[in-house]
Amino acid sequence: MMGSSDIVLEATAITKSFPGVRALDGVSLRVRRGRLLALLGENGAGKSTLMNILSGVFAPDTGTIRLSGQAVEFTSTRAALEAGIGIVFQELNLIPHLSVAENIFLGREPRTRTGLIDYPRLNADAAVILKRLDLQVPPQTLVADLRVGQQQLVEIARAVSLDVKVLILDEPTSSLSAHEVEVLFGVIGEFKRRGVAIIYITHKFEELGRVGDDVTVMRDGRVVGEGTLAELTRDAIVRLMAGREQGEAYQKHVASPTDEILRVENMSVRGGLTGRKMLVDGVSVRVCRGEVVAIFGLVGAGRTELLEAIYGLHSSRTSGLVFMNGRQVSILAPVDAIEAGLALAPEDRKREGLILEMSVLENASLASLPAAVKRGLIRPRREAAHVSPYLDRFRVKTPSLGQKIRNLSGGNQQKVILAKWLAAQPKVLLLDEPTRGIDVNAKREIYAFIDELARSGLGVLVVSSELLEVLAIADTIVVMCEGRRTAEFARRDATAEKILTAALPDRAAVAL
Amino acid sequence: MTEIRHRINLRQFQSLIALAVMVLALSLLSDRFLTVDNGWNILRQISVNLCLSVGMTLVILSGGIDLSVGAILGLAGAIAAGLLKNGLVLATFGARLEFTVTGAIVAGIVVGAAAGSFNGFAITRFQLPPFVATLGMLSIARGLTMLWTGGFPITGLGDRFGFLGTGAFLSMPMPVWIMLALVAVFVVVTKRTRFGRHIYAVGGNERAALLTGLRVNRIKIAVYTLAGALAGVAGLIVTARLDSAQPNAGLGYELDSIAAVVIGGTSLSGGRGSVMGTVLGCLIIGVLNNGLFLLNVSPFWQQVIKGGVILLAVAIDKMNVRSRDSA
Amino acid sequence: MTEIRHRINLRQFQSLIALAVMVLALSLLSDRFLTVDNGWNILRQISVNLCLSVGMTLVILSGGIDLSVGAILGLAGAIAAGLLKNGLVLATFGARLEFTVTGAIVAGIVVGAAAGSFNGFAITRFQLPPFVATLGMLSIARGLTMLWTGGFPITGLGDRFGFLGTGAFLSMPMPVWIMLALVAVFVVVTKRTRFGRHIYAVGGNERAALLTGLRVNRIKIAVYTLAGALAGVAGLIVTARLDSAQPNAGLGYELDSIAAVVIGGTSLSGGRGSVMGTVLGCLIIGVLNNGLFLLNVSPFWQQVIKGGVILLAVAIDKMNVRSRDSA
Amino acid sequence: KRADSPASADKSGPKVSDSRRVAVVVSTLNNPWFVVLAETARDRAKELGYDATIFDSQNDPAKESAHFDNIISSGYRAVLFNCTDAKGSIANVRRAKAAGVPVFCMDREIEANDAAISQILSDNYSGCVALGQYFVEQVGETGKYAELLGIVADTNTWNRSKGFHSVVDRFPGLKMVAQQSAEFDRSKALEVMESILQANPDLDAVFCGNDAMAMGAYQALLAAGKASKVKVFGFDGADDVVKAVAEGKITATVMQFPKVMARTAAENADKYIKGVREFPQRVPVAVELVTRTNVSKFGDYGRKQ
Ligand SMILES: Nc1ncnc2c1ncn2[C@@H]1O[C@H](COP(=O)(O)OP(=O)(O)OP(=O)(O)O)[C@@H](O)[C@H]1O
Ligand SMILES: Nc1ncnc2c1ncn2[C@@H]1O[C@H](COP(=O)(O)OP(=O)(O)OP(=O)(O)O)[C@@H](O)[C@H]1O
Ligand SMILES: [Mg+2]
Ligand SMILES: [Mg+2]
Repeated sequence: MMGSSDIVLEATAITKSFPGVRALDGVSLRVRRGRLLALLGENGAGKSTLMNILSGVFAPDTGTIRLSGQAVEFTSTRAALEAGIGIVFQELNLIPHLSVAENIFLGREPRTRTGLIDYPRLNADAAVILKRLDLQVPPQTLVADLRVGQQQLVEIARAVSLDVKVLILDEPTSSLSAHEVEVLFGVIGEFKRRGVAIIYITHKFEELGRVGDDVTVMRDGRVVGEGTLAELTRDAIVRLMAGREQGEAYQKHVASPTDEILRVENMSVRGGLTGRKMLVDGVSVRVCRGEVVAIFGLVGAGRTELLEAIYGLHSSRTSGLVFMNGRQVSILAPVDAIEAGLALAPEDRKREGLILEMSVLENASLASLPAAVKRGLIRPRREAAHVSPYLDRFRVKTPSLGQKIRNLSGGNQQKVILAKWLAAQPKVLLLDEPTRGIDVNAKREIYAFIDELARSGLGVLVVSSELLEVLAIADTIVVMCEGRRTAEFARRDATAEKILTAALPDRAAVAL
Repeated sequence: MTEIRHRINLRQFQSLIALAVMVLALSLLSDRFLTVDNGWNILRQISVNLCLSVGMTLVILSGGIDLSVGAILGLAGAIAAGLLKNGLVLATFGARLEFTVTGAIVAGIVVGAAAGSFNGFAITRFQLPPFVATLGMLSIARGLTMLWTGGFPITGLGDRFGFLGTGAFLSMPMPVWIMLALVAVFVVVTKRTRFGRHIYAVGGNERAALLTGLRVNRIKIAVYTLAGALAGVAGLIVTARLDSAQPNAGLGYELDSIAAVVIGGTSLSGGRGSVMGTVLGCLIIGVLNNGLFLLNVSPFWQQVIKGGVILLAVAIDKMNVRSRDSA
Repeated sequence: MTEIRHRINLRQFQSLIALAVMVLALSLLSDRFLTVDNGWNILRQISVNLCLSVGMTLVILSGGIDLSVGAILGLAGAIAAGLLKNGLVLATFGARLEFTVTGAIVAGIVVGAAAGSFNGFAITRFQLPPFVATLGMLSIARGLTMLWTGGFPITGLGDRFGFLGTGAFLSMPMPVWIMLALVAVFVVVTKRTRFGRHIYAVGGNERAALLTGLRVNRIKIAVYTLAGALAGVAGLIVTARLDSAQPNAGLGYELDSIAAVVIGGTSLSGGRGSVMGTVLGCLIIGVLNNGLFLLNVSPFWQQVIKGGVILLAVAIDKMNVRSRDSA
Repeated sequence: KRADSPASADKSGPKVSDSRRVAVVVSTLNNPWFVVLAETARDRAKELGYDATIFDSQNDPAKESAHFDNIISSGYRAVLFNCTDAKGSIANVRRAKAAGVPVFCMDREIEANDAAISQILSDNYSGCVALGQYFVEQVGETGKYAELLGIVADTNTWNRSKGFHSVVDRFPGLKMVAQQSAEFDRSKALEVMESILQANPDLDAVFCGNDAMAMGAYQALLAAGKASKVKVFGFDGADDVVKAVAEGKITATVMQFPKVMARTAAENADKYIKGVREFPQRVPVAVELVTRTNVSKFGDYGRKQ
């Protein structure tokens, strides 16, 4: 063990309550110079809340924070930042209509002698950082025009540009591709060498081996285990997180699907600024009853666009045919898709999936309200009775059904969206990155659930950027690259190498 | 779960307290204030604004805004009055269509609904920002009213039509009946029907609503149409009360109505608020106006005081919410 | 990247096209339209609205709204005129403070800024929704104007003060100079200074701005203060032009100003838009008003046409954007 | 240097134009009385062979100012003018004069003698003096009354109020228990009156600054069952009020003669264009008290033919 002089940041006995929830209950945490502390825990364990307190977003109800031995009380993130604590939040915090460069240096823009912003320098400085992160967009691009993954990199770029003693990364890789994660780890390594302490929250253990040093595990607002990464095995961590013996390892039921439900033929989506670029280029996919089809690809491969096109979101610039149960259907808007038996759980849940002002119950029942209606009126008890089984099945962690969904942890929000769709009893589920930001146990639950759904006769079309996930859940794997379908594997033929080769564009293959 | 219920009620409770404080203060300052008669006065006086504001609540909940309600009020009133008085001359047939009172009332509401649905179409099909679309409609409806009336009031509409504004049933004034009925209907609609839930969803996150399969455009058109129809009803009440359709009726009412909605706690960014809140907002404004007149405050000071009280009422409200949130 | 730049420029280009079409149509319809004189007329006529609208643009960009600009315009004009004419009687000292023209001008702007910063405080410290806070201020400022003037205009302010409204320098009218100077300053402020970019940030995503360490409250207070000060400038121009401070000057200007901003493409939800867009918005409205007069359109029809043209202009604008998006 | 309209001001002397265009600039069209004024002026000018257009200033001197700019730069021959403000409009008239466009005021005066060619005026003040006298006659020398003011920022509001009070205030037994603004608006008047009645159920009379408010006040009294007890006084001579006076609903109003004023202004403009230069600066058009006894002589915004 190291001496206490190494401790940069120390939080002691922090408690924090929200109406109806005790999010943190006497949590203590120590972070050391030049080391990466991995903070692990199930969805809703209180990780983000703790980070919010360390970075000055909330004041703790009780407890103290010491920075380099000095007691500190932050009244704002600005104060925390000035003291040397930087954070990349779990949720994106960008200004959509400012440029990438402006977002990175927001509040710290370089100025010329006349007091105006020095744009050449701003853009040049940003370009340097973007290069370090291998994010290939011009610094002048508006953030609104970036995809989620790219936006997340911009957030990281902002943190990278800071001069901090402690850097907090709350699930920074949830929408990054493998290559981007690689780059990020390079940057983290650099930070560690410079003596910066890092707190790193993730649900992907696989990543930790490369960069992690220490581990703290939280459950239900308490710390339930600490140690170095070397001491703790993956199984031990998962046990600590769940507070129970780990369930059965996920075992996929092997399907031999025959009945086709959904067939997409030659789907193309025009797009880009000129409208000439093909975001999706002649992709065909087939999903059978009881089958899980996964679409794998690197970020920007056009998978989201494909799902959205099937769902009728881009009808004006889409060409291609959709068949349900062998009959062609015309899908011009999501309503048509839903009527045909499709359901889409989108990638960006805050922006596209949730009505943040509504309660958990209202969000969950939105797609299946008729079931709660009797003689023209919504009956609250019916409504609750209708959606509760689905929420319970996902073990959504919420103090009550009336809680605003805004106040749920990210993972739990995702579960509510899934519950919403299952309550609507679709025939084919389209899932775009369904386990982004979801903890291991919940992830396993979702896998098991996908499997169960498939067994009960649904077709599932999943988009995922996680190779292991794809290999675990899919019966059929379709690989996309730059808008085109490049390969298809049956489950037993698929290997990681084959899939990756198909997913990489030629030039990237050279770079790797 | 029960705790949540609790909190929501408390939230409205705050506006109620602001209202209660005002009522208390006024009762102490004027012995005329707390009388049955004056109660009816206040209710009658807020009835028009409340009609408009119920529709405005729907629009604002859905994430929009409607600047044309005052102008539609004027147009609907003028057309109903004109049809009742002069009928409709069908030049091509050389005939004149006579209108009964019921016919004129229906016509007024239909005109309002039509103007409203025009708003809805402009907003959904042509993607105009609601502010611009309804501002255009404001101008158009005002112009049409002037053209229809030639700038002169249409008066002498008869007792049967006047009953709508000045009559009483079971000793409750008709405008109050209409207002209470509308409030009751729209409280249920917003809280207990799919359509109501969908309005909140569209206002809360339009994209998510779309992805969940809501017919966002239809919902919006319906909301603006309802707001127009309610403005039509308000126009009928105003006209009936005055026994006269004034060409400039409803001038500036859009701001009064938005104010009532916002003071009632509905968020201008949509998805948050309630019809009951709007009722409280209208009552706060109505009681304040009535009180200032009862106390015979000079018209110059009235404006200053009114502004100050509104700021104060909402500020106290907010402070309570904040302190509870962080408690 | 060039593609994106491209798009931004194209976006403004659209409003420009709408404007150009209007100018072309009017030149064909009236030989009086495209004259130097008439050009100055239009510019002078939009100067007041543009002053207000530049401030309004800042407010709307920051995610707020300001309903009080018209009332502040009236108050600032009245106070400047009153001080210039009668000085300030300091009762306690038994003295009277005389004001020079410059002194009165400064006083007018300071009054505007003070009222604006009061708005800012109400919005940040007391968390009032901007709509409510500035609505309260509207009422208060109107009342104060009445109290200050007693309901009577203050006239006979002299040529030196009048120069601000009616004078010319290098054969360009003073109001046009002031307007151009303000536009130039605020284009630079919004595009090239930290403060300006931070306004966009606050309006685009307030929470993100706060978490990134921007002093959101300060920025908001500054924005409302500027809007108030600009309303003060507008009040001085109006007063100087009429050689008279009217107690009801600026009535209803808030809607005109918001309309110009929105027609100019600035989003009411904040974070998106530009001062140059607002200039175009003001020009579109100004040219339209001017054109309708030149064409002898009857006032009743004017309203209908004006509403229709605004709908059309923005709809065409939108359609172009959409078709390019989906092409 | 004063050069408001640079190009035209540089040319010395008035622009000579052969157009036949005449402008009618009216303070507001939101009140039928002004619609009558404006439309009569326009129609008379048309009869005289001109091309006449109505401009609506919407009670805003700044909008009025914009109208004048447009009128001056597009070569109108004359302006028939109903100003928004006695003082605030002077600058506009002077500007027109400098550019050689003659201005003829109707109904409302501007407080300058050297700007307009002539002013055909309705005397609000003395009309209300007469009304005040009749008020005392009818109500008696003791009693309680309320006053409904027009738009408080409007000069005519105060001219009327002052004329009225110059008489009534001499009788200490007449007590004004409420003075409120109903903004010249019928429906506001109805509401304000309801509240005033609440505070003062024993009211004897109400004086209203215009006829729209008188009708609104009457409506409130009717609803409260006090129409026969409380005497209502208006001002303007609007058609429905003249009728109401005949029916005994409203005690009295003051007839202003918008049509007479409008026609005279149009005719004067015609004469001016034809070369006549001698006009009296102010031509008062007498206003007349309309009561139940003489009401049969009035109608249609003037005296019956
Ligand atoms: N603002 C809030 N109001 C009410 N409850 C909240 C609020 N923020 C968080 N919570 C609750 O606090 C608990 C902890 O949430 P937190 O976001 O810290 O979890 P987390 O460990 O980060 O989960 P995840 O891995 O899903 O991000 C949850 O039960 C959540 O519902
Ligand atoms: N709104 C947009 N405007 C312009 N281009 C876009 C937009 N959205 C996506 N694109 C482009 O379309 C292509 C496909 O994007 P898409 O989001 O479908 O990829 P993806 O495979 O789902 O990646 P991710 O894992 O990030 O979701 C990318 O090249 C992206 O740059
Ligand atoms: Mg979290
Ligand atoms: Mg995607």
